[in-house]
Amino acid sequence: MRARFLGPMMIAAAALLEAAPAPPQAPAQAPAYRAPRTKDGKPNLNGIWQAVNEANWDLEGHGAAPGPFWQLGAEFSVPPGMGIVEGGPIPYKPEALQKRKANFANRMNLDPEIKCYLPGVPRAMYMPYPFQIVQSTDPIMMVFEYAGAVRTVYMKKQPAPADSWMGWSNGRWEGETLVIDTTDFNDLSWFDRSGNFHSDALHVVERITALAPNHLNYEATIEDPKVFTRPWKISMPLYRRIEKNAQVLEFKCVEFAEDFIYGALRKVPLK
Amino acid sequence: MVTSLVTSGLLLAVTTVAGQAPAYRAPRTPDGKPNFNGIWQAMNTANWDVEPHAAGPSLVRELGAIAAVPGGLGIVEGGEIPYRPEALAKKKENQANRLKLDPEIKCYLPGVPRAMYMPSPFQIIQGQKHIMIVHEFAGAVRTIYMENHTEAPADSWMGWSNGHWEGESLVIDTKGFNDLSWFDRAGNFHSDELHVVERIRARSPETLSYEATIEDPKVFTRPWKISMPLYRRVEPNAQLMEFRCVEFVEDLIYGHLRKQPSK
Amino acid sequence: MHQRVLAASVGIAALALALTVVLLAQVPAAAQAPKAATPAATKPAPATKAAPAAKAWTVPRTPEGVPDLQGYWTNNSYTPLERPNGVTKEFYTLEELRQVEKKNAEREEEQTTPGTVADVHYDFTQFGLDRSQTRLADNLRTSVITNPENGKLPPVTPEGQKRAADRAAERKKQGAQYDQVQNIPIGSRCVWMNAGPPMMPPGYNPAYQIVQSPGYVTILVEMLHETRVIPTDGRPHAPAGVRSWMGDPKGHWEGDTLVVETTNFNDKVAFRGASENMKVTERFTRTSDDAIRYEFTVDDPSTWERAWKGEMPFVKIGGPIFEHACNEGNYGIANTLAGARKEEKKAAEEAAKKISTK
Amino acid sequence: MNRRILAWVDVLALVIAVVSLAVIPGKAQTRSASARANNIPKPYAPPRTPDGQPDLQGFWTNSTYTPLERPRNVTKEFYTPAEAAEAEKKAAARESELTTPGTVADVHYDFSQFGLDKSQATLARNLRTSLIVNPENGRLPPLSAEGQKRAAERAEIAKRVGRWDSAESNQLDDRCLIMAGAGPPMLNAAYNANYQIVQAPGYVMILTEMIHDVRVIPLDGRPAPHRNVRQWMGVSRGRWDGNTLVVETTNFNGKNPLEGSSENMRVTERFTRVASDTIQYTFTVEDPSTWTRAWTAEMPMRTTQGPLFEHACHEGNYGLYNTLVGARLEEKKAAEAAKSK
Repeated sequence: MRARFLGPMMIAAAALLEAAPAPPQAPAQAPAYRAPRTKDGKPNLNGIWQAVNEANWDLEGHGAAPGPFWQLGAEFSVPPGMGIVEGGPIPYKPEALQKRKANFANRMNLDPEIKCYLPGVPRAMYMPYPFQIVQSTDPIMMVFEYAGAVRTVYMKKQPAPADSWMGWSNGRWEGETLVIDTTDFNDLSWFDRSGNFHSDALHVVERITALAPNHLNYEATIEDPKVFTRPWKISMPLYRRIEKNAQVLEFKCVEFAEDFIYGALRKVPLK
Repeated sequence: MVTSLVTSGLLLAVTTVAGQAPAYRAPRTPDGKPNFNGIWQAMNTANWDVEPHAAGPSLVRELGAIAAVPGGLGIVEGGEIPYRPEALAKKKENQANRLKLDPEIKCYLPGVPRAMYMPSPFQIIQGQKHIMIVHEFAGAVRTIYMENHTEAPADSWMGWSNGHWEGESLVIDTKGFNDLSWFDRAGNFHSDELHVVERIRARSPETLSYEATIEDPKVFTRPWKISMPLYRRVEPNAQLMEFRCVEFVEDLIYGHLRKQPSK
Repeated sequence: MHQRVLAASVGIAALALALTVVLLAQVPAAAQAPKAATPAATKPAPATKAAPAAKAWTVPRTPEGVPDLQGYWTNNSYTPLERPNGVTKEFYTLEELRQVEKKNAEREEEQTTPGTVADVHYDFTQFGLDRSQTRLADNLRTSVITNPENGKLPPVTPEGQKRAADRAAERKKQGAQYDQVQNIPIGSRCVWMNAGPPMMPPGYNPAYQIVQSPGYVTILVEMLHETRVIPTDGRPHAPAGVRSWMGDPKGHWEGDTLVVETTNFNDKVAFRGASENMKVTERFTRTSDDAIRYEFTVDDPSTWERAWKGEMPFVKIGGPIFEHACNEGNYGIANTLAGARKEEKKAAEEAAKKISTK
Repeated sequence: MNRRILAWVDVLALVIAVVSLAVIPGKAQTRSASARANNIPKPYAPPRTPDGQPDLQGFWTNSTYTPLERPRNVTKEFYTPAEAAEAEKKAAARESELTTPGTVADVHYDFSQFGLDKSQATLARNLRTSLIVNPENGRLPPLSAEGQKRAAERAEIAKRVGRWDSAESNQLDDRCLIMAGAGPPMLNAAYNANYQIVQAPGYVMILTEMIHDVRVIPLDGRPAPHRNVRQWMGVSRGRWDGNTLVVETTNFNGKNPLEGSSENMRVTERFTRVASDTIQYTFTVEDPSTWTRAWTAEMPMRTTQGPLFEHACHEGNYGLYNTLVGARLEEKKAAEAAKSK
């Protein structure tokens, strides 16, 4: 299982490292990238990172499509994406697939992103906004531009006090890889704008490995026996924002969502 | 004053450092040119506004946070575009009427340099005589003529591009624009006298540095410059996909002419 | 086809059209010379007329060593996809071909003269829309289809027939052609002009530019500035959910032939009634400095009882290809729709008048 | 303040956060004896992070009953420990009154039950009679003419717009946009005044419990961004001055004014770890378009126990919704009553 995922990853690593196109070499022989180290000897994942893909529209492979709001025309149409789900469609249980379809049909009312709600995991990782990894020995923080969301990854295991949007994350190092085990989600966040969803039984195991100085490989195994028939996996690269002045800015979107949420309750209705 | 001193000091420092750092030498194509082949994408908020800007709401209430404007540090060197006063007024009018006027909404060709920082990928296809830049957005295409440079036969959205190599840099000189495209969703614009000189060079195997000098005496008081990195899409299955958006904008453009008006 | 020309591009687009065609009309003199030889070159090897292997021609190569297909090409032709009824042979003689060309050119030219056809809006000749003004990729074949051997499409399966009926019913349900933009032919809407695959010649501007870079062959289609970026590195097709008008092309070299297999079409392409399961396999072989042999196979068991094949030449033309900003200058749609609304209003008013005068 | 609390029903998050905080480390309590020494840094060598920065990491609180401005009737700079304890007791009693129905106009929450009493969590005790140390009278400097004019304009707008007319006319904290004291400067939240500091090479991150507001402060000397880039919390730039973290913040959007400040405000904060359980936090506010002179305040931050739990304020903001529904209902009722008269 694991070896299968290492294959493409290493090919990519080799391609990134070498100036010339990578020679057709067996993946297993490619030297794995060794990340620079923090002073306490761990792979240094500090930096501002961002996904560059279309997963926030739909995790699964999809063609271009008109957006759910025609008034914005091409600006808000669905850009096509190859998908980040490995090996076929998301294995929904039949009744869950029904709910996913209902979510999609009502996405302009239900998608938590419209309301500026916390994005949950793994969605936070591929929103079209940067996030910063602030890596101390313990904890490792992830600070997201979207909605100012935050994740605290406890490197000394701690139990979750209660369910939450971003879940409760315990991390550990496995060689070059930061492994994050996240549980105790509520059932309110979605995976994307297409209504892909989960229950409060969601369990996400993420593996983050540096591929090159400016790239991380991100994989997550998603398990939720209430919604899916089996665990499934996503993978994608994350890109370091390399502008000299790169910075996670403030996107306090509550303000931008209030008329959507509360507009009907205005004393003087909006036109 | 203090700020500007600090800033210029910093710029100096940066320049010095850049000058001393050994320049990256790109891998070569079989015919010996820097190899820029690949799928690239900008990762910034310039398509919202090339100038520095704060986060702000969407013009469309129904979209809540999903289409709100993320803040950005801007890609214009020095921060602001040197508009002529009357042009600045037009820019503001554009911005206020963006939902009606922005060519992006109508799936019109994005023009240059906007095509380079749309939030969708483009592919560089490097032939010997021609370098093609194929954009996912609206399927826009640019042909960079690397030999037999000529004047533009007529004005167009994407302009007429002549290119040449200067060491590690691909320099593209583009003129022959019409006056219909915009630089971003903030209504920054140009006239048909737009002249864009782009310089693209590799800064690492997976990143390019992109600069463009923008000149348009009808609209700006002086030439100005933008710069940003471009990122190689490194997924093993990265490919340019079809975003044929005309179909998605027809109700917007022609909906009022339906026999049965759309609700 | 005719409607498309009428409805599309009346303003700026027309200028672009005019320009491109003028540019294309400047066929390099050298390219003109081997005209007579060209048709023969496209004939299959077992044909009675021997292929002119007279002088040893070697295929040019790109710096990375694959056959060089680069340059400007056209597949401009009067040869129909299906063999006309009444024609029984596979090839015309050269004299017969010239006759066919002449007849077709005259028919096109008629459209230029007001009064000859119902609705002349463009002067075909002036705007260079006559195919005969551009270089023709001469083809002695009586049909593009080479297999089935009768030069006709194979029989449509029951599923294919049902789909065609469903599609027709759906179109009918949507109302008349000018009721809403969605009812207007897709080409007039600047959405899709059958750029392929398979790459059939459009009504005008059948111009292509091929550019090669390591691991890719890219074909720029003048009409609608379509670009087919074809990777040749052996990667698999996109996931099944990824659907598009041009499909997902994946190429490889077989000897000196570029083979491109395309799947993942959307169900709106409906090439000759095909389903989204259509698979098109194309073969590009450079046969001389001046020509590429283009063969294709269309495989869609849910539409046709068997796969079918076609073949045509691409020949060299002068460049460059100019921007075809179709949507951007598409005044035709708004004008046509506004006209339809106006006529309805007029008709309603007249009806009302009639009633009141009764 | 009171209203603000009313508007929230995201009780669960609050409860959990405060319960976990209520476990006060014993150590923090014992140091208050030497509290007068708050502003006399003893030669204390702070621990270092692996990359050599003074280590400020951990969970901190600046929860206090000490007011920003010195009360009118107080003239001295410091209380005696006995006086401080008395002031604290009085303030705590005032808070717990909120618990008993009928004692204040509108009790919705049980303060004690939900752990909203400051006295239930760690207090960063302080003998000062005000947080402001300069001006020496412990009070804000006089408003400049421009500042007065702006204050008048704001009051005028507030008069015109009903507080419950729309979501936007509610207070920022009722809207879960930003807490009044979120800063910078980081003033003391009414409850959950908790922070987590995490350091990485080149950065200091400060997570505020309330609305999970985060400050990621770069230490590499980069300049502030262009003036068009405006943020609620401004843009912060940090540097080490010896063992002191100095953070300068500009580029505010001016929509969350600190005591009437403008968007031109510049805040300079100084964080010095003066003991294993104490960070001395000092800040100076400069804003000539509001005040006739700069002013400075000071307070300790004390260690508290983690973790910080997700404060999903907006996501559970039933209060705002219910308040607006209530306002519309009352208007309807009033209109009907007027009609029937």
